[in-house]
Amino acid sequence: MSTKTNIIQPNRQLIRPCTVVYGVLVVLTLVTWSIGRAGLGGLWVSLLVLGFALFKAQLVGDWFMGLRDIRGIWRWVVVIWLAVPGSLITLAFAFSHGG
Amino acid sequence: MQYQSQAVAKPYFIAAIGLFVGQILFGLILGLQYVIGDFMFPEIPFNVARMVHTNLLIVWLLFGFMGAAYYLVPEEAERELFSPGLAILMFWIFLVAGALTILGYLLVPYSGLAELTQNSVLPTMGREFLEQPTITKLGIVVVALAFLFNIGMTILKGRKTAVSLVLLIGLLGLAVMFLFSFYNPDNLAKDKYYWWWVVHLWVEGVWELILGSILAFVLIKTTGVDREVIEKWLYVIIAMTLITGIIGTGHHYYWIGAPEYWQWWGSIFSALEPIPFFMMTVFAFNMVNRRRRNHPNKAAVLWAMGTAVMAFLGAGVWGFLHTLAPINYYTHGTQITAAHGHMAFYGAYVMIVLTMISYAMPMLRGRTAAPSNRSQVVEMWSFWLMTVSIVFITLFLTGAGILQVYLQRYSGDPLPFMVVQDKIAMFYWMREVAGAVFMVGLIAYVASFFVGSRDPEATAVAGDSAAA
Amino acid sequence: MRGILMDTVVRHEQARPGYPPGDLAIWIFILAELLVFAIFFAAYAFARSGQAELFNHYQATLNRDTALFNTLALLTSSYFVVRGVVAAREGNNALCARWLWAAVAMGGLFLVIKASEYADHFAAGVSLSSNTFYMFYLSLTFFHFMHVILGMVILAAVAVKAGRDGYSPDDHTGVETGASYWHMVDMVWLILFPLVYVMR
Amino acid sequence: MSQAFTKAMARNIFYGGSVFFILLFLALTFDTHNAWPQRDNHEAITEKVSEGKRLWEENNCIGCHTLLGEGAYFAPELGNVFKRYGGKDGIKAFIMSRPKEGVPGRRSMPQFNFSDAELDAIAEFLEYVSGMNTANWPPNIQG
Repeated sequence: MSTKTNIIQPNRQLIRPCTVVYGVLVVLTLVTWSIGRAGLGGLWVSLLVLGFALFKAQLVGDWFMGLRDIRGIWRWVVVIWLAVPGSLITLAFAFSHGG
Repeated sequence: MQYQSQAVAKPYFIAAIGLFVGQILFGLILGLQYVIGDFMFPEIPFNVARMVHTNLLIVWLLFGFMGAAYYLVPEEAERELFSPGLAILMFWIFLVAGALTILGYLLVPYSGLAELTQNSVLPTMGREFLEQPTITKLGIVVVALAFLFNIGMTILKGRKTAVSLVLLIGLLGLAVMFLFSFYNPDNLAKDKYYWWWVVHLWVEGVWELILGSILAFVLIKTTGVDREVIEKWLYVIIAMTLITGIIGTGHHYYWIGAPEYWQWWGSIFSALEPIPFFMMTVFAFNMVNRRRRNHPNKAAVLWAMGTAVMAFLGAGVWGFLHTLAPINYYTHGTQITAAHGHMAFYGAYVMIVLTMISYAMPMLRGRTAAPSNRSQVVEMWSFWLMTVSIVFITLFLTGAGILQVYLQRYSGDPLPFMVVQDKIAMFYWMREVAGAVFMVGLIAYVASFFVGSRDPEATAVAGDSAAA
Repeated sequence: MRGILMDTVVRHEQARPGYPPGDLAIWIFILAELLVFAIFFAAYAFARSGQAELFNHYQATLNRDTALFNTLALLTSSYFVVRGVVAAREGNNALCARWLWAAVAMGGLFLVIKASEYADHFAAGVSLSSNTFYMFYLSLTFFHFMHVILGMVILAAVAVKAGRDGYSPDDHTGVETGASYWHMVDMVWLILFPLVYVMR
Repeated sequence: MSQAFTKAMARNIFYGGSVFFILLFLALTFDTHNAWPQRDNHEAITEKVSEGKRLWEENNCIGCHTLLGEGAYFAPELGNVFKRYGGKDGIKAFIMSRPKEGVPGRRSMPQFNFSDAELDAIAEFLEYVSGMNTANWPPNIQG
């Protein structure tokens, strides 16, 4: 046990990538919340918020789930999934704001 | 046959086939009544013939499931059945109770039957598919409990495999959900809501577990693929079945007084119900392609493949066609529903029972693995005749349904029901012809048990892997 | 056991794995769940486009602040789970268990906050049948709410096993399986939160 | 890192997923019970209506007709027949008028020889059904 602890010791001194990702996720969440609090609306604001959301979900897939280390179809599974609700929601919002 | 007690499956299978013939006979009568309205009236009115048609279906499928369980559970548990005597006793009780009920339908006016069986004590009669007198329903519960006890004890005392456990869960669910048939409140909204707990949670829930485990059993036996692989897929498929199917019950709650969010919940989940059926098709074909041996009973493998394909078409595709609430608003309670019902019941449940009978019957009749070549040829003819006919029945009813929806529900000047029925009579005639061909197929099926029964057993085709 | 630096180098040299972390069976389940949520999200968006006024009006009645705290709770719990997986990968079961229990606690916080929100709604007489917006709001969040509970059960089971020293650097698929499911629950909320609470 | 697809995990998903969705279904059923009083027209369920429902069942009407779209598709939908026939009298008159031996070559409802009180009970049952909130189904009066 003690040798293992020694081995990973150097890593402890750096900021882990996942901690950075966590920070980004928190910041984007606060931005999204602020937009809601300011009562901003409309097509472009909504799409911006949606973009943040998709980006955040992508970060979770890549760094938390660890899909960026995978090759083949499973590497893209979250990306492909996000494209479906992402594009449909965009379409529906464009539809409601345009018409 | 590895265990003596598996032999109790034989009478169950024979009874199933006999009642199947009766079911199709009444199907032909019904089909004719659709076009010649007074056919056999007033001796056998439509409602009586329909009751016989649907109740025979349920009873013979139950006979088939029980026979399948009695055949496969000893082999899976690697021990003799807990009590073969109890199995035979229950066979006769169920057969006599079933026969008396059917005779009651045919010989006594339904209201007289209700009076005779004291329906007023605990009124449960007169609801679709649950027309049986209350006393018959109680009998079904007793038979089911004795059956479950017998099967359950065998599994408990023997080897526990995924196949037998899933089968047991399915059969247990079948018995438990049937208890809701005793709940019949005056409030029609509640009556219908819980009626579906029997009907939907049977055919789109626990019966699919039974279907999956029988299919898995036959595939293990006929393909020689590793049990571990097949059981893994069995779990995934039935997991998907229940994940989609339980909330999928909501597709029946759109227009019967239940709150309107069921239109969303029901549409979303039932739209996914084809997925487990599709997985089943992929799974079955995969296993056959990866087979380690060529089983000499080619007819059984054909039935198994047919089940996987037709269940997907009938339950999956034809179910999806009218499951979304905005579409169902127009198609609900039309011939579209009838089209789906015919192909789904045939593809999923008729075919799985015939698969099991086809696989098990040679052993039950003292052969080692397969019927003779001649017998298999006739059986495969019957497969194609029945399957192609049911496809045509489904297509004709779908055509009738589309026209009915348009004329009666969608066009600017909607016509009354009976006027529309006259206009779509052509489709009913074609359906009746397809039904007659189905009957020919069924006769061929029965004949396959007698043709070439003295011939030597079929063997796997030469040049196949040696493992056979 | 090589040094971590060596390990990193080796990993880049090796072909990357072709399957996601955890048991493949859980990924089939995750895909099914994601599909359901995707349809639900699209259904919300399209139902909204027909009744934008109504949706905007009732969206304003929701408490965006509690939703913020809930998002932070889930993000934090997901982060804890990542740390738990790292600990398991390094063979430190005790640390893994501590991270996972912390994640479960964050999930619990989410449930408490969400339940108090529901209590307010029910006190105000809001139900699934109130209107289309509330129908979607309650359906989506409650469906997700139940996923949080299921995810917590899975994480707790993994944490218990880790507490019994049940994983090793060579065999910790169970931890990755639970982690993948939990991240899915988090990820779905990341879309749900802006869609239902913010976008108008 | 192993990429196994294990039977144990597949089994856990089956059990876990089933329990999850059973609980969800029960939760929705619970809510349905709360929502029914506003929709199911239960105020109209009198003793007469109950008797009518029993007669409906004990004569197997569902064997030919649909009621709210469920049943057999041989004869017209009856969930809205009260509205289509413009009241109880139309329904009663039709049931009474059926010839005992049927109509040559055509579908015909059997003659059930109901008493007047029974006819009334059936008609009241159908009136109660027509008052249920069925989300505007059927699409038009033809059912």
